[in-house]
Amino acid sequence: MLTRLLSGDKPRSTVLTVLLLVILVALALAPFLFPGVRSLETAARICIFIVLVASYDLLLGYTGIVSFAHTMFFGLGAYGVALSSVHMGRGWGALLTGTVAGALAAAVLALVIGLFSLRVRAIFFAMITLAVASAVAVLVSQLSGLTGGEDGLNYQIPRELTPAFRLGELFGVRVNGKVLNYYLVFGACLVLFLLLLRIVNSPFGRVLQAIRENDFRAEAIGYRVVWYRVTATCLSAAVAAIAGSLFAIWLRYVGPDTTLSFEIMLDILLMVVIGGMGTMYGAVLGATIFVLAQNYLQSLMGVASEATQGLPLIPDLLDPNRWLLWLGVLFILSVYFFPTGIVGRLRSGR
Amino acid sequence: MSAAPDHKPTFADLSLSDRIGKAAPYLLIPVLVVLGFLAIGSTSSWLTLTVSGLAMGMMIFIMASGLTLVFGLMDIINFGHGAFISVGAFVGITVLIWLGGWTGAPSLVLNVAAVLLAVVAAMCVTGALGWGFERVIVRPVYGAHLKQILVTVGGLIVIEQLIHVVWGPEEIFLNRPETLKGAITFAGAAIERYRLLAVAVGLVLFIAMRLVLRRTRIGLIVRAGVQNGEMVEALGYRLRLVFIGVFIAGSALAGLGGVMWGLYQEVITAGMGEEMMILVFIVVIIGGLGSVEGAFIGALLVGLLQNYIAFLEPKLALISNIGLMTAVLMWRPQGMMPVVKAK
Amino acid sequence: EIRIAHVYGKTGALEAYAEQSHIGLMLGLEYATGGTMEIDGEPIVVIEKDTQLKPDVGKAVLAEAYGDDDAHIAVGPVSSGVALAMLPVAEEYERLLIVEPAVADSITGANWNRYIFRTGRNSSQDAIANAVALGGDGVTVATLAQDYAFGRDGVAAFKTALEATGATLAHEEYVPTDTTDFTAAAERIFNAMGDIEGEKKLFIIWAGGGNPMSKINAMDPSRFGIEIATGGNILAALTAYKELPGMEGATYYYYEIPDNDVNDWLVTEHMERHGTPPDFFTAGGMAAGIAIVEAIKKAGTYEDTEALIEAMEGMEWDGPKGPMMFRAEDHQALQTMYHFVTEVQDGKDYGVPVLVRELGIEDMDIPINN
Amino acid sequence: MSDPILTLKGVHTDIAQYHILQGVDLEVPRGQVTMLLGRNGVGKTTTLRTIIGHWQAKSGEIAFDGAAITDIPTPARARAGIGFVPEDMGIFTDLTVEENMILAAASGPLDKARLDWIFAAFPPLKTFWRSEAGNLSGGQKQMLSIARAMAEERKLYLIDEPTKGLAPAIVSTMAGALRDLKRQGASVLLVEQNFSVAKALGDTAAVMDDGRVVWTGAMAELAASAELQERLMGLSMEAH
Amino acid sequence: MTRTLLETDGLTVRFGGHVAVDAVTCAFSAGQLTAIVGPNGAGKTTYFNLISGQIAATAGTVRLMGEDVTRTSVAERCRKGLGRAFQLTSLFPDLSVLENVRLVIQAHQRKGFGLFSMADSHVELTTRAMAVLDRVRLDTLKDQNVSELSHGNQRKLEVAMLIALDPMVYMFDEPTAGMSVDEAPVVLDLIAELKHDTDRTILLVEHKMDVIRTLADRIIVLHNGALAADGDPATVMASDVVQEAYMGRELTDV
Ligand SMILES: Nc1ncnc2c1ncn2[C@@H]1O[C@H](COP(=O)(O)OP(=O)(O)OP(=O)(O)O)[C@@H](O)[C@H]1O
Ligand SMILES: Nc1ncnc2c1ncn2[C@@H]1O[C@H](COP(=O)(O)OP(=O)(O)OP(=O)(O)O)[C@@H](O)[C@H]1O
Ligand SMILES: [Mg+2]
Ligand SMILES: [Mg+2]
Repeated sequence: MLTRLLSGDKPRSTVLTVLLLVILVALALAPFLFPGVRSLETAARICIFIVLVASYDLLLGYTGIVSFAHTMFFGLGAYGVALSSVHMGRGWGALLTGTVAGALAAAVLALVIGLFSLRVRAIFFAMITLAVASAVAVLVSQLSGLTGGEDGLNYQIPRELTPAFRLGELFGVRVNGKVLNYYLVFGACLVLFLLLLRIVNSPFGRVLQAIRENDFRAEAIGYRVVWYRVTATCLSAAVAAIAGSLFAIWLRYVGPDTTLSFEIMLDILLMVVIGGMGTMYGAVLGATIFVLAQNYLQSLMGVASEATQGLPLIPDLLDPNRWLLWLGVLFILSVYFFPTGIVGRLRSGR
Repeated sequence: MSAAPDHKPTFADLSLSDRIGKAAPYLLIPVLVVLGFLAIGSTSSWLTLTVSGLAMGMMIFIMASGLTLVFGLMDIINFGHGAFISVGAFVGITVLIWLGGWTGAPSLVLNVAAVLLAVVAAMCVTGALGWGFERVIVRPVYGAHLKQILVTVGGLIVIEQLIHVVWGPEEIFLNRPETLKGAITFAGAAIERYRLLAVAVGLVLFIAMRLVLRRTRIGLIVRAGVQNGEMVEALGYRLRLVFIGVFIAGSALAGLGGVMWGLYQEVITAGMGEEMMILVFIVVIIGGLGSVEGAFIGALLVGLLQNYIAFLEPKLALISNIGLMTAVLMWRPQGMMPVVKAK
Repeated sequence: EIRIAHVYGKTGALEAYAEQSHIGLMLGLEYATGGTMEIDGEPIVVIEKDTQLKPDVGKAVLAEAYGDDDAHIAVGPVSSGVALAMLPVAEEYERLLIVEPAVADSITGANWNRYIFRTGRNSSQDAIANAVALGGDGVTVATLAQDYAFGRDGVAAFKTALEATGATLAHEEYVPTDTTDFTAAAERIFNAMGDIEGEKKLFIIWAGGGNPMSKINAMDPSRFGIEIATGGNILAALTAYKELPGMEGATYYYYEIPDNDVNDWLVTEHMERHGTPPDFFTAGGMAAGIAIVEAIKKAGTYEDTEALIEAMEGMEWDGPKGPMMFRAEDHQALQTMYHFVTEVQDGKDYGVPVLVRELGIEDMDIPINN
Repeated sequence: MSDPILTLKGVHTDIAQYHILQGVDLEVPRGQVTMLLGRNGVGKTTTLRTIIGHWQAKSGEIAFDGAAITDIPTPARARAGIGFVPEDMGIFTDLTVEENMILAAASGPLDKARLDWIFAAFPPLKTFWRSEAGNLSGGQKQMLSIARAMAEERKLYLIDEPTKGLAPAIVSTMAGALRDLKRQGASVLLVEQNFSVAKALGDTAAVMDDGRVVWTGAMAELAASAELQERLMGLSMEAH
Repeated sequence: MTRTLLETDGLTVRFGGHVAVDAVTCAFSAGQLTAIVGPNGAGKTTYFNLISGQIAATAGTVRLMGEDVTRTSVAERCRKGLGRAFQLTSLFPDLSVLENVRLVIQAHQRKGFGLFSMADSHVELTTRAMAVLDRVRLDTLKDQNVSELSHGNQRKLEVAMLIALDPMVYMFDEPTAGMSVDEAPVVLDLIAELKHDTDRTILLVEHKMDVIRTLADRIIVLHNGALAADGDPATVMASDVVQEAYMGRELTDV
């Protein structure tokens, strides 16, 4: 049963199993284990990024396609929900319409880009996605009447999902709409993740790996490589869009900086690589660690800086305002120490 | 030893289109200039736009030249290049501010000498930085593009932050040396003096790079080394040294680009290089990886097209570069005159 | 204890502005409490939160400030995009958010809610002040702005106010936000303005890097009799003004201009503690700090948000920029602006804005848009 | 007899976690062609790669021309006078044939006379001198790989399965070229699966099995003894 | 007469000015093993590439079982029954030996787009793959990563993948190059076995004369891209073109 749920792709390392379980439990019980606005925010973000990163890994790790447009798909989903909520008014119907429309739009756009450019070299696809993504970003900023431009959109979601909706107390924690919202995000993400896990372990997933390894031979044994690549791109885009919709539902705000920026694209890349490319579990670890670092590095540094007060230079470097410096160092070190990602490291037992 | 039996494959004549194909990229620039003239109509505007577009192209080329070596030839996606541009600008501008006496004097000789000193200082610092960068950051990830993107972005962030630590978070505004200010006007067209300097520097650099890459084996060693480093070593070359050398050269050129760009912008920020990275990548890619000529033509095309389009239809200026890239890649997926095949 | 959260982009591209803003806020609190940092015996605690210039982070840390840290009043942020994302949070937690120095009109316009006050100027105020400063009968103006909502709104506000002065707007030029080469834009403007008779001005509305002024000036607009004009800026950016002596515009602050006690105190203290004169955003931060203390004193409470809102609507107070007032309708602070002309002065390596005339609150007609 | 040009003593090599060479002892006499034979996967290629330095020997000693080279890097080994033709040919596919050859002559410009000699053995290289090496046919690539090693005078040539994919006519000119090398005083260590080539060219032979050299002796002796062949390489008469 | 499975008609390709395959017209019928010989660079591999679709013809047609496939893609031709092994080994390096073969069988059975089933639940694929590995004696290495195989074993796997594909037209490009003297017979025996199936046709590029002598029913000679000779082995081998251009002198004569 469990094997079927995991599609036969077991963690294959005790430490990894333990880590995954810890993450699962922590996320599942986050509202009760870590009460507080900040921690719930972090937990939801982890859930969403796990799915986003996993969907990117389907493309990058499994199919060997480098795309810089993943945030664009993410954004499509987010703007889908935002626009439908703005125009249809607050309601569940708006959320559903927005999500479905966003996912469809993402898949169609991916189809077009893919058919257009996946026949040629990898770098061509990478550059085209970069071009399309920046064109979309420009468009969003230009169509400010519709999209709110640089400023983004604020909108309302069903009351049941906001803190105003109170349900009483459980284990000493006030359960409100926000908690419900969290569980919506968590549940959807869990399902999406398991779905992705199944896809990569299906016959289709194996073909993707073959294509990654040697597309020339894959074609020669009868796989129509372009179709597979395009399908993978569409799937990955649709899942990213759904992740975007969840993000929009959670945040109740979308803007270019939160969904479309190149910075997020780099974050996704880093999460994939830290976690380990070509394994879905890598996405879980990568996203969790990175989001935690992003959220708590600064506070941590504040503490460290206090603690080292009096020493020369060190408190300056540990100044919370220099957290980006350490994030950069983290980028470098993680690639250094986890060349095959954390999962690769754990699996090889070293 | 016996001679092998004769073997004479059949050769037919090359078709005309094959022959034109080789020269086509060179023709693009005159074609574009003529099209620009037809579309713009006013001679003085056209002249202003063309000269300043070419000069802008030269500045872009100066910044891209280092990347042609590092990304085009060595196949390293180095986002740190952006940080080197910034560092180059900061070092160069600092030197220029020290030499306030020279830059403030209305003497071309003193002004250019000050700029030269600034350039030398910037290139030394960025070259040294490049050396450290290669040793610490890039070396473990040769051949792995994604990891290169990540570590070098890490490096980029770190260097930018260090710029903040050293020079403070404020942007630095400056004034150009006296004789490089203002414009020369003739035939109703105004051409900034500084752009003329940029044209000179760009041309010298272009010729120098072509000579070095044509006359020495370095280009060959690097290209071969990227494909099969083991074999290059088995032929007796110390590939590591060559790679480090080329990387340092690329970084130093980024420093040069930084000084030139900083002087053009007259305001420098830690993020200024990063902002140019996409454009610079586009130039190298449409030029064709590893090709100095390609990057040169690509940069000029970008410069000209940007100006023409911004004049004719400002709305489209936003996507002129991206449109150019897409068009070139549809025409030649490997870029205009690739030396190295893209993967 | 009174908990004030300063939620602003400490890290990221606008780090320099953020630092000024924080110094200003602290000085404002200090000044208004007479150095005690207490109001009626209650100590003030300032909590700092970093938005990293990201709207989603801004939202999260503001919620954290209200929810986890139980802040009574929040101040910030630097960037308009972040500010807009933060507005609903204030509403959700029913706590005050004093926006400083984000400028987007819609903060106190379309996206406003009643928990939002703004001590900073909005972009209409800037544009209108400049229109009032530049306009006049027989003057022809062209604008150069960035091609996005901020730039277009600014020009629209500028245009309306300009027409009231009798001047005409001959040409609007928009260029992409990241433009570095202004040759084409300048050519277009020259072509549009070249044949017009009379006084000709080119007004530049620009946010962020790019420095279009020097570049256009290098193309010698005086050939066509065109003068460049623009608003005020931070001290560092005034370096670029040095090449343009005689240039006119309107600004909300330059430390030598406002003539009042608060500013005198600010300049002295700032010189003493930091060795430099106070800048654009220092003044803004200080105005916010003073407003908070005044409001709490006036309301007599810091916990009852409703009482605070009531106290603040229509409240008048003195800041370093001069007298200020929260308009009751949209909670936007109205303030004095200054028409300046640039001068090159010995010992200053930047172009110094020198006061031409003060534009009082009543001189500018700032529309209410919420 | 003079001292051997190359000696391996108890060389062990690991590839990742696998222990591939398990104590190789081997001598290559000066001025001779030494055949390195054995079944697929016994470690012949690994031995050559260890000699040139592409795999680092974990223990043991490698001496070349009287000096230990165990710990020096590959380029230094090459410059000491070792030429290498790898099993996968190691062609620089993006470069032209000419550029491949220019690189092969590491110490100076290409020698005209030597080039003519190479062209005589491998005429297609002349025909396709300016073509991209990646577009050559399989056999032509093999020729280029050998030609590269011969572009300069070397003391020792390590050649891994040079005849695979070569037409018989070229095999014989190649054999001639190797004899020329020998005549010039060079030594050759040659891995070869084609037994008739081995028979025709080899002076001495070493047979490997399971990461060790299990037999050494004169090539003639091995060629003459069906029993030896059967025992060492699983060669049966009828397969041949 | 037996059925013609594959025909080429005036098949030509030019690279720039170089005519690598020059108007080759030839038919291959079921139950036959045709050896293609010729000097290096004669155009044998290029001829294969044209047939299997890796490169596009400048002129001429390729017909597979009567159907014109000149414009169809590589994958399409493969699905129609054209199987190809490569001269320069082309495998999926980071996957296991078993997975390499299993992917071929999965392609053959058109199961590639199974999105929601578990790959490992398709037991029949594994069983068949193991059977093929058994035949080439790679079964003991089934879990090895392909990149870790020695050259000889990679060559064997290359052949195994073609056999797993079970095509109507087999095309082998120097299958035994680099295989040791004791291993080559395993592969050659396999090819001999394939000949028993009289529905299929086999094309074999090979430089080893003894192999050709034992296996071929027919030999065609390519020289400078053109068809220089075609006929039964004895006649062709004796012809002048072959002797001169191809064989040179026997090694032992030198
Ligand atoms: N990169 C590698 N990683 C792991 N194992 C390897 C690697 N390369 C080779 N091996 C293993 O080392 C052993 C020896 O390989 P080697 O290539 O030296 O054999 P060989 O004698 O040259 O065989 P062949 O005649 O087939 O070329 C083989 O068992 C092979 O599987
Ligand atoms: N893509 C290509 N571009 C240019 N020339 C090519 C290309 N492919 C092959 N050639 C040329 O075509 C000729 C025929 O090559 P091919 O690979 O068919 O030879 P072959 O008969 O298989 O030889 P071998 O026995 O050496 O494998 C060669 O001279 C080669 O250089
Ligand atoms: Mg071998
Ligand atoms: Mg061939």
